[in-house]
Amino acid sequence: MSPSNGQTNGTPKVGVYVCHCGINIAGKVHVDAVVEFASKLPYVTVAKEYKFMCSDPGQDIIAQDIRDGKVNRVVVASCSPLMHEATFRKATAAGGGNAFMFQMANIREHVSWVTHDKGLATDKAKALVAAAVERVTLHKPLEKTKVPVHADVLIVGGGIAGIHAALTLADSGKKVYLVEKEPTIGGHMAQFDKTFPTLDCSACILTPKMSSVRAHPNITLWTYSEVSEVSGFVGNFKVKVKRKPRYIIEDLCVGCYECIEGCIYKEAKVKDEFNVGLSKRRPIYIPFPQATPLVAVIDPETCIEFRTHRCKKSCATACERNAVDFNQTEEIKEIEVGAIILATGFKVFDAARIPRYGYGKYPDVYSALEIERLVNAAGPTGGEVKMANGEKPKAVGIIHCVGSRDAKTNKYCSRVCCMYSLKLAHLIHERTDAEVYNFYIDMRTPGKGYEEFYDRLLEENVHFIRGRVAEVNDWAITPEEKGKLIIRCEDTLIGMVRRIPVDMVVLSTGLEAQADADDVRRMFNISCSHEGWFLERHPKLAPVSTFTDGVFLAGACQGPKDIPDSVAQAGAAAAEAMALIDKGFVELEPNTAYVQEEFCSGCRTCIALCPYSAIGYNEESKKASVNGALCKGCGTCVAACPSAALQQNLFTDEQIFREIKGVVSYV
Amino acid sequence: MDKWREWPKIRYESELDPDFADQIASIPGGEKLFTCIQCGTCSGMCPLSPDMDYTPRQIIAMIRAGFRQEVLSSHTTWLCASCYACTVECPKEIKITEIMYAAKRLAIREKVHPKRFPPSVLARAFFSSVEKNGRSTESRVLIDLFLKTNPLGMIRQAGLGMKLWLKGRLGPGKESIKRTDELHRMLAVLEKEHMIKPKVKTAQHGEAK
Amino acid sequence: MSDKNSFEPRIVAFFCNWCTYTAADLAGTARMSYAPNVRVVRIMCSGRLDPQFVLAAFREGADGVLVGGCHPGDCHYQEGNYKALRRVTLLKRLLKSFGIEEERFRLEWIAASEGDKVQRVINEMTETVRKLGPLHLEKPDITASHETVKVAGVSAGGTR
Amino acid sequence: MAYLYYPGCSLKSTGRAYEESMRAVFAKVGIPLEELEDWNCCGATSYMSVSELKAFALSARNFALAEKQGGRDKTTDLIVPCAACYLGLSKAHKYLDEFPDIRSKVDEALAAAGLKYSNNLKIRHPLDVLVNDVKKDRLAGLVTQPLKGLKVACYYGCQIVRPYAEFDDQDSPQSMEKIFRILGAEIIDWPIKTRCCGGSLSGTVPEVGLRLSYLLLLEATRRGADCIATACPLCQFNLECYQPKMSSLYNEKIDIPVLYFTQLAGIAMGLGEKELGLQRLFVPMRYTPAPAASSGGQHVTK
Repeated sequence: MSPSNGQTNGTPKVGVYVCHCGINIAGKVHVDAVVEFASKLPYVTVAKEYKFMCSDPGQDIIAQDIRDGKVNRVVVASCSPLMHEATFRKATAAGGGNAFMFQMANIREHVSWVTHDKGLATDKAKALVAAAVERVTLHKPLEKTKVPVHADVLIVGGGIAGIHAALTLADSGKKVYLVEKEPTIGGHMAQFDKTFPTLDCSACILTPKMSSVRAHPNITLWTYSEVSEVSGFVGNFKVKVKRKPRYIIEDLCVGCYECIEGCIYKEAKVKDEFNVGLSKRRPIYIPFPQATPLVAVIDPETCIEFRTHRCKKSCATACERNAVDFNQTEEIKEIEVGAIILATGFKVFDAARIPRYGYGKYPDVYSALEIERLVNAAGPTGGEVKMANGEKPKAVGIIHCVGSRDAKTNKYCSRVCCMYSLKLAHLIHERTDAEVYNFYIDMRTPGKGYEEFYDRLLEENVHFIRGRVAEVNDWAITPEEKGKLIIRCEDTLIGMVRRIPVDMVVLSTGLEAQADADDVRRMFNISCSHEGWFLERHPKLAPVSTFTDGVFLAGACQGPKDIPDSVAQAGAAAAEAMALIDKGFVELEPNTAYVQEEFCSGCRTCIALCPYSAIGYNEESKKASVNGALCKGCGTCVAACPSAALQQNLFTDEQIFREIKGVVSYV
Repeated sequence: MDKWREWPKIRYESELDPDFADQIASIPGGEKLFTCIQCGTCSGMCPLSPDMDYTPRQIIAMIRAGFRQEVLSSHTTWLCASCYACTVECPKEIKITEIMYAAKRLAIREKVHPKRFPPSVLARAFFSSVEKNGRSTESRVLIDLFLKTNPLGMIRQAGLGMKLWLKGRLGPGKESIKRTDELHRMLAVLEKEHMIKPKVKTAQHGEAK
Repeated sequence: MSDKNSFEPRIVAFFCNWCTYTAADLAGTARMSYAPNVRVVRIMCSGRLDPQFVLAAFREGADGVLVGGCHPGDCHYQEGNYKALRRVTLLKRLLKSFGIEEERFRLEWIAASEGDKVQRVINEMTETVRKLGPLHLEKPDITASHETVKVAGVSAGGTR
Repeated sequence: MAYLYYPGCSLKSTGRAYEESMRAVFAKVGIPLEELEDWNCCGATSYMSVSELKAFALSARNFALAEKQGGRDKTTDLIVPCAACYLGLSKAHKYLDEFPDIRSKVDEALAAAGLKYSNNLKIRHPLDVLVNDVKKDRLAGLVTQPLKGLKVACYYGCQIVRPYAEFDDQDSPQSMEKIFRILGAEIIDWPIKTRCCGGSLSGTVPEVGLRLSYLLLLEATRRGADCIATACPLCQFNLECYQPKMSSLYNEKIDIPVLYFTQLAGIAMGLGEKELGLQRLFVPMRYTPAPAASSGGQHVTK
């Protein structure tokens, strides 16, 4: 369908509205000069300036001029179209015009905010306005197409963010697919002992939510699974989920541990992931007692049967319900969803990357996550903080900013380490009565009740030394240092170097993007920041949206975040998904391609180019034809058409030529 | 010790030099100086910070704040053994060792360095020996150093010198390259060139072109 | 001819909506100051870049043309940027034959998060073109019809 | 493959044994060393404290001479054993590459002497060459008297690994360890092998400089090392020659041989005392290696 036969509203009458944006634009651009310039451009009948065009009165100016018949095409010179294009299209429509008889000139992000010289900025603004005016005279009325939205939601990642988003949506009646790559949901939060600043037990507040997920009739939980393919678009995503074989029939397993007891390995020999390697598990295992689902899993990397095919399979014999199935294979599930929430979380910084802190070299140098397991009553030591030799430490050093605020590893602040270091300082001090030293660069405790928690630690006589630790080693100089780990650092508040002998060192490792973040973002067609965090659509105003409509973000996959923030963001993402679904339809930008049949030679060049198979070939007419519902509006086919028969709405060749002329030939 | 009298711990802005940081930062790659977060990694890594009048971190802070006189006349820069431990571990990639060098050179240029402090004497003795001969003769540089700083010390060191000589580790002769004229022509070209930009307000020193 | 020192080049940029245009917005939000010589025409995808647009820009008086798209593998429309790359490569050859220096036409992959790269590339490009001086077209053929260019193979329709 | 060799001032005087042993060992592994003709001071440390630009010019003269001598048609490898020279030359190499302003001024100076430098040069440390250019098997094949039972503390000091060297890890270098393992020695692990020895401060401000060397020697001794291997003439000098002074200053007997890594390697290869300059040591090496076939070395306890 070609809209080229729509009404053109007779002779173009262009209204140009230049926004001051307070001083954001007016401070760097002579707005009056731009208006004066615009008033002389072809077809311009109205040229005005206003302090804030996006305000109601600002929008009314446009609508009124259209109503008064002064204007039938609108140019607003203000901010980026990604910011307010929708606003001004609405204003244009409100005056009775077609929303697409509108063009924006970006004189804020692309001019006033990036240009030093006011005269040059004004010239550039004029050029952009001229281009918009040139182009808008060729605009034609268009209509958005409405497409119905699928009501189900996919959530990727079963940590606290994914869990909270899933429950919120499920409680509102939406059907949710929750996909988690590990054998259980729970994420990092399940590994923590206490949560700051309230010190409530992490498992106690998390596990009820995990069971609710399992029990919720609206949630389909697929653990040990990964999304393998995503296609479609907002409201209509088609997703393939790969369910890895866990070699246990999930519906039959009741989590009785009989199979694990029955394993041919009488001694656990495999590093236990949940306890970050501080304990061992068997090849058949349940990650932890509250794992959800409480279903065993066999790790084929270490299971004898998979390695030699000669195991007597005592686990299978032990299972009364015959749930062990060595022949299980990978399964692909295909689902359709309207919205997707990514809650894929973070990865802990590998402390071995900073060798001068001795991680991996000295057994009593721990990462923070290891200490979380050590202080946990359900952890490998039953909650006792012990050194490698089994003794209680008398002095413990906690080193902040390991893998954060460092040009060689990660430049950013990981946001949560100061607070969790305080928490661990408290717990270690409480369990061992040891002297605890915190080595920090800056204490960052902004958050409800956080500063108060810092105060509490100060009162508990935990030491705070402002200085980034230079090195940790076993080089003793004085007799007291013998057999200890020595922390060398400048106490910057005193201006002297100190050597502090301790028994145990805790490295407050930062948060990093997941190793596969790049693959994941490609799959979901979203962007990443330099560091690998998923990029939100707008850092302030669209913090859970992405540049791909219908894909939302929750939790630490978007950037380091603590539990309260992750949960809040998960709620926000759920609400955004709900708003999309409850509306029932999406309106698609009418920037689709169309064929002008009279010019089409039937060469079929375009057909192979379309990544969405939106172009068909009519054998009878020997012409190409575009399926508007499939076309996403990239325009690749248009650029390639040898006879210019293909055109793109809102981006026709002529419109772009005029825009080029506009930007170059006036100023 | 009446040391406390020498350190009134207050500085008026009028006593500070607002251009000092810019000047030091004008060395290649020096602009990172401004990103210092005062974490103290440099001082912690430095094997000599216990002996310095200001720790390396403090030197950076003082440069930023414009403590020109204190920095240029400090012993810290001359105690820097140039081991680069600070530089490689700085989380902001500040070239601290190079900043120490810059401060030393500036101090010599402005003649405010600690003149009797042996490391600064050695540097100048070494420098003039190389300028002249293209190589340094270790024995002669050392004799020069002791004559200028601690003539008595030389007697104490004489034993070591003798031992070295006996082991064939100290030649009596003067080391020199053959084509000294070639070298002198080269160095003459750079006589008036400096990498640190001159102080804005006192550009009449005419050190740079 | 204008004095080379006071010459302010005019450069037309075609930025894809999803990566490079967004990155330019980000540069703005972060107030990264850069040369005012580049004027951006937004297209949805660098794959929309018709070689005609580049020729038109030079014809209308641009001294340089910059194209910005998503990094390889990151295209919002899967692989439009690869199509752009093919066209740009061929187009460069054609421009040479028109007497247009290669440096006047540049393709850059700039992701949405790379505001600093927008700043750097625009500053570099402006200085490069400033050094080259104003563009003087030797051959008027650049105004050739749509067909000529397509026949020259630049549109590279069949490139997949 | 031929290498050019830049001795630097120290290897002609206090570090003479370094030159002797390096030449002997490199000849044994089949790497001929050709000394750079009319080389001049590298411009390091002390010189750089007075004028950096001139320091670069000094380095550049060496580069220009090296390229001429090494042949302009190929990249010349310039072997620099002294740590200070290695750093000074590496720094100049990098700065001349990265900072056009410096380069143009230095080029101007070179031109005044009719010289030209065209970036066709690599700065190499002998340690780097021995570990990365010589095959492990070749080295092992040359061992006639394995250093069995000898506990070696490898000491790198600062400027070989920081900040420009790329051949080894800055925090925990392993090149010397690799060599000595091949030579059959036992390695003493210690966390301060890249800590500064005090450099020229041992001479200028002994109360500061000597303490640094003393702490190193004390720790190596405490960890049971029989000797310390170094790769820098100043480190060797500081650690060895001041031992009597330290013993009286800190009231703790310090007595441990400090050798160049090339001397130790030479011992394992069966080279003679004179060839390796062992007679120049202040603290004699008290170790008699056993022939390859036998079970172990004769270790004379102190």
